[in-house]
Amino acid sequence: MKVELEKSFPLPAPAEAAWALLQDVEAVAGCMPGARITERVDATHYKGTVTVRLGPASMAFRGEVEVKEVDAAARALRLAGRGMDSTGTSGATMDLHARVEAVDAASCRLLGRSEVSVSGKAATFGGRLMQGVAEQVLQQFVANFAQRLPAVPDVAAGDGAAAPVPPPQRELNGLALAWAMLRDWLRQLFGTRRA
Amino acid sequence: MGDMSELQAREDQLQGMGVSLLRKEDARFIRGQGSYVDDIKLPGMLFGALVRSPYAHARIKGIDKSKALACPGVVAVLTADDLKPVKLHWMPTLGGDVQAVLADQKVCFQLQEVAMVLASDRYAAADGAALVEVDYEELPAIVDPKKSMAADAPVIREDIAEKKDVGHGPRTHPNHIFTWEAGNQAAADAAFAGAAVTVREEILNPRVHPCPLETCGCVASFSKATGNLTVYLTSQAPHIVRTVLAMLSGIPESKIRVVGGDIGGGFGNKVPVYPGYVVAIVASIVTGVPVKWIESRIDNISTTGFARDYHGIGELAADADGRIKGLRFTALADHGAFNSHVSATKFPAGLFSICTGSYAIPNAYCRVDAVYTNKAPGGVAYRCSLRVTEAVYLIERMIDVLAQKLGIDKAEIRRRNFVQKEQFPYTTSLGWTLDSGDYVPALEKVLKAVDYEGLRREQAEKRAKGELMGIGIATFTEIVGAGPTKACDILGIGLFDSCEIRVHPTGGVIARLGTMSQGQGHATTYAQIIATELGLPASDIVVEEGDTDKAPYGAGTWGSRSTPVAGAAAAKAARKIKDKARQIAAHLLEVGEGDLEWEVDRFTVKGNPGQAKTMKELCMAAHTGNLPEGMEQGLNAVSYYDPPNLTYPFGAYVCVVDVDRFTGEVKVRRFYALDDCGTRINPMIIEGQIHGGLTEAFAVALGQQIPFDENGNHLGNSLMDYFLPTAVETPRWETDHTVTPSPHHPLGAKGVAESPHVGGIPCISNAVIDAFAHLGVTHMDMPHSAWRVWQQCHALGIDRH
Amino acid sequence: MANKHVVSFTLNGKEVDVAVEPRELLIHTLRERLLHTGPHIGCETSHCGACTVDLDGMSVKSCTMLTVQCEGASMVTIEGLEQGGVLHALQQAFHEHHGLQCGYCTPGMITRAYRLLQENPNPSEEEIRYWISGNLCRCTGYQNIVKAVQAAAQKLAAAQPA
Amino acid sequence: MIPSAFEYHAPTSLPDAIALLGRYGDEAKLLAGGHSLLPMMKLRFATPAHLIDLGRIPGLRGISEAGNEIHIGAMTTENELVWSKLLAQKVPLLVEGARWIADPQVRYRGTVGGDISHGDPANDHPALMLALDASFVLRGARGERVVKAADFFLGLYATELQAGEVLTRIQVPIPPPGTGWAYEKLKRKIGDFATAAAAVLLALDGGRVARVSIALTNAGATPLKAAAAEASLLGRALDEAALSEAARLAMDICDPAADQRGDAEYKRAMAGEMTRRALLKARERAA
Repeated sequence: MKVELEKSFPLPAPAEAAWALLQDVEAVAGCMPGARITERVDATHYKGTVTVRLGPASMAFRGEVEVKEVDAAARALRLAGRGMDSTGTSGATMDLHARVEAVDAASCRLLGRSEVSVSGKAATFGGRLMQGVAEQVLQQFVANFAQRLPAVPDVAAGDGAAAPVPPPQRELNGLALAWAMLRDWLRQLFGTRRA
Repeated sequence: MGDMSELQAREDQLQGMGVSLLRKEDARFIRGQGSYVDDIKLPGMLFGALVRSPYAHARIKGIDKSKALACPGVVAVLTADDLKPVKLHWMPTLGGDVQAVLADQKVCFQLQEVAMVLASDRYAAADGAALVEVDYEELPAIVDPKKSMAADAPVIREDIAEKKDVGHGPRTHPNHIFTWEAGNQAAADAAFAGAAVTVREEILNPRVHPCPLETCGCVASFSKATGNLTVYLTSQAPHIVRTVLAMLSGIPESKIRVVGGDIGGGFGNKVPVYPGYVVAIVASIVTGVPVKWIESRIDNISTTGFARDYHGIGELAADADGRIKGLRFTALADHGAFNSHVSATKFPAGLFSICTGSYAIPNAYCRVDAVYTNKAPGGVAYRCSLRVTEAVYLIERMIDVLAQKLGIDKAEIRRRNFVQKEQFPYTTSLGWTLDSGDYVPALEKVLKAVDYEGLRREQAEKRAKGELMGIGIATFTEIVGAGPTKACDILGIGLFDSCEIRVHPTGGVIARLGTMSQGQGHATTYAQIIATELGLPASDIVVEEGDTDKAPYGAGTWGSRSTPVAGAAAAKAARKIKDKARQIAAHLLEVGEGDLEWEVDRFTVKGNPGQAKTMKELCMAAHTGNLPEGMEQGLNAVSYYDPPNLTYPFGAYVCVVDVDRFTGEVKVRRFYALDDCGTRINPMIIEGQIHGGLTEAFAVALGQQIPFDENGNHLGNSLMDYFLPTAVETPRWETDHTVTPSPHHPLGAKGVAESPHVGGIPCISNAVIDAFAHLGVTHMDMPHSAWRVWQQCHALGIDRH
Repeated sequence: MANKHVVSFTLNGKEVDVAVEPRELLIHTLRERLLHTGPHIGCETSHCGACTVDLDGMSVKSCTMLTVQCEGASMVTIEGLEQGGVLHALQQAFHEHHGLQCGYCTPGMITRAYRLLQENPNPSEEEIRYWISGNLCRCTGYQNIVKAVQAAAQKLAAAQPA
Repeated sequence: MIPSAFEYHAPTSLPDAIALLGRYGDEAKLLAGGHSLLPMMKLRFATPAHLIDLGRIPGLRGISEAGNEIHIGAMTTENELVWSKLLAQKVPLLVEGARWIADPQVRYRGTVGGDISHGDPANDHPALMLALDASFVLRGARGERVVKAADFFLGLYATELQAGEVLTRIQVPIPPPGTGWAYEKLKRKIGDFATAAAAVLLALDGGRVARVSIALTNAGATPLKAAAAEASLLGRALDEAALSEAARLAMDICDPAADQRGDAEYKRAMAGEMTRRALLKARERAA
């Protein structure tokens, strides 16, 4: 069961600042709803957990994240993650391409392309929910990411020096979903989404 | 005539063959006192829960049991490494392959068995199973059998990658299992070359599951003191299972006892030997206490005994009048990750070559290529003899396709091609000798009953109004009752069956057979056979099956073989007893045996009916000293019956459907089923079997399918998605019959329970497709769910208002 | 395990107490603690109805019910339908009309029909099919089950003092 | 299919239940009929540490008339809706809807409140309540608030119900006499969720649509109110053109998730078809 998403979001910050934050894997993970880095294996390998909540249901995935590529010139990076849920009945992999594109001195765009695929119970019973969930995860990721931007101390912090593990972000939960969904829903009402 | 009515009274008292005797087995079931495997509770019994793979194809890099072992109530965790020392991590399959009992270094299908957690109860076992940590490295999976033999296809079975042959001839690819063919290809090709008309269609029998209401399971109990192993398990073939267990474990077969108990439906799902059974048995041997393993519904649909997954191509060649001159059927068979489908050794594609059906087809050729995929193993016969549904579906669909191409009525084209009554026994161009049949009257009776002409007129009117109404016909011939040992064996064991009868002094009878009822009513049907043969009332005849310590060896109940094979054995054993009784009667009446004649329940002296010995009297006499010179006491006999041929029941079905072109919903308005299973032993039970078989046909034709995504993930393996119709969806069935006895069966009986499934599926499909015939549609694949049928309507643009 | 609750209810007229974990499902309590193995487990997702029991006048799927929810309840299972050695009209009718084959769905089916006939003593075929649609049968195709329920309804009606 | 362990609480008053919710927060789940939650727990998708059973709280069950509204206790079961004479008379749409929920056994246990607060767009009551313009009474530590169905469903399993709040009552305005109604539901079999379903209330005036309400089940992340379709019908006769336009506008707002019931295209088409059929049936029933 595979879901591919390609989205781009405006960010109220200079491209360099966004790019710096983007390279801080702990911080980036911190922006993932319900995700946190638990261990830094080396400069490009990390261990972490992701908890996805959907109404009464929740799944906790444990796994590894690898920084596949960092292209400073293009302000692009590629992250790959794989994990297994706490009951050993579902697996998940994620392949994320992210790029920061300058708009003007004070703002930029974050372009993300992600491919999430799940196996096992999550695919069998959660399959029909995946698209929706993935979109919400991404939207909330960006919201958190934007939130964090002003808080970036300085570009140096992003160069891979052992940054303190950030506090776990609030999980993807009903309320957060609600806002995003409400947005989609309104958009639907105005009929702008029909291709 | 008083004498006649007195004879009739005696006849009635026997409740023998031909009577709709109420079932003996009901008494416990209606009280909730059946004894199914999960009802069994033994002292100190542990419960086993299987840890299964979330991936369809992956390497196992490590298994960490520590957390599970720390879980309260957990006693042990078994993995392939624990089974290796006793060489039980792999097991032979009934298809000539081997199958991993617990995944050995890699998993080849989703939910494959990886470990078993043993705990004090099922709750602790479930907790433990959730705590076993398995490190997987996911591998690319093959789900589509058409991609299985691609040059760059990943090798699914590394364990046999080098093997040139896995029991059924040369392999051409690591994912290739076998290629099997029958008939004369050159002759068939020639018939096509010279034919006035030819038709070709790709026809899928999708992967489905028999899904009996009771899942599979077992309780294994090994006594370290005696070395005896007792296994209560859900098996349609307990004796075969005992033999497999002996081969596997090295325990003498005499020390293994397999007990079938009551089985909550089988339909083919309970023929194979499953990893869960074997691990539970090993666990009991290791721990010395009883171990219970019960499969969940999701695991049942996902991992045990699927059926079909036959990707067929049908071709017919005919003259301008629609007389078939040639047939070419091929199929790509998806056997999943292990070839564990149940087949007679010489027939890896089962009885697929019955695909010439009820028709006289001079030239035919068929071929089946079987491949491995990353899907569950199985390929069982779902309420049919192996691959007969696939074969009959092909021919019954293709003859409709031919009729459409030629513009000949679908009943008429069948009339033109039927094997005629006087041609029986008829040997088909694919080598089967049809024992008996009388197809024309059967079809005409059905067409008259449903007013076929009237239906076609109504259909024409509806079409004129843009409404979709379909009329489906199926005139099928089945092949059941495997089977002659010269042709059929499993693991070298011939497919005979057996019956042992003991008659007690007061006329009570106990009969034990090698078959295994799963709801077919054997205790009643066999008793009726013996009652008629012995002249003793069915009410005093007890039938036992399924306990290998008690019953004589038999191949079990599947492929409608119970009445054709074990039923014959019962008659044969009874006749041996009757012959001895005749000698005793002659001795007591001081006449020659030739002076006696049989009259319902007694031997009378010809010309002097007053002089007689009833069977009841002879039962007592057989236990006295007053016997013919040199005769031993007792009235016991055992018979092992090796049928000279299979039996070929047939039927004529008509189905009428209305299709909602806006939603795609199909409503079966009427279904009329005429079955001919030869001599009818218990009409009530036969009708019940036909209702059930038709309902399973309805489920397969309109909704059943096991769907996967491209990575081999199950997409519908619970009863939320897997279609088991309720009383609301299920149509009302009309049944009818003709009687054309089998010439070679001692009672003239054939099998029946599978005909309605085998014949019902193409009949319903034919009806659905017939609803679109006037729009040029020649075929639509099953299942005809609303969604799929709507797609057809949408493509034709007839779903618009 | 710790955290056990003592639950009391009446089962086929008898008072019973069981000490169970909160998560214990009613079907397991009935089958494994109270040895009432009439109700069966068929699907575990509340689709098949093999586990149907009668609880406070409702047909419920005991695989989707916690035993702790049953405090003070009054329960009837298939084992409770035979009274004083006399089969319930439904049990008799299922036998006489061949309304069962493998017998696995039978206890749930009969227990469900038992409640149906108390709510609607004279159901039509349509009503029977609709109101037993929470019980799956793989063997009979329902036709004889419907017959059996209708026959039992008539028998029960006839038994009522006019 | 065994749930993981949890603590069980059976409060006998609403305040106690709310207090427990407050105490255990995220760790707690409310148990009503259990036919949505228990299967999720048996699959171990839901693993609450605390289960708060609402079954022992008096006053959460029952159907009554209050002025121009029908009040339904959140713990009222589906079969109670099916059998309610009052509903049959005042809000027959709910009876028709409840009749096609799940199966008889599930309807004995399944509650209207559970069906609504689960936030699953595949459930039937959300769309039914949307069509009826019902309101939900939510009770929390800070007291009671009333939320319109139109404002309640926010997304997939996401509702306005805040942590610590309990849905206690549903308030359904009684449609004026003569209002036609219909719930048209396409499903694969008894016990299944809708492939698509449409709930319609319809009032005619001289053969023209005076008032109409259309809501769709399982056609998106939430139940959908087909506002544009409704608007298109006002003042018009229900002729083929009107029906087609309404169906098309209803389809426009659908964003169904593909599953074994069908792909998005089919489900969207069925939402249109169910809308059309519900409108026609409602017309037959309108005075």
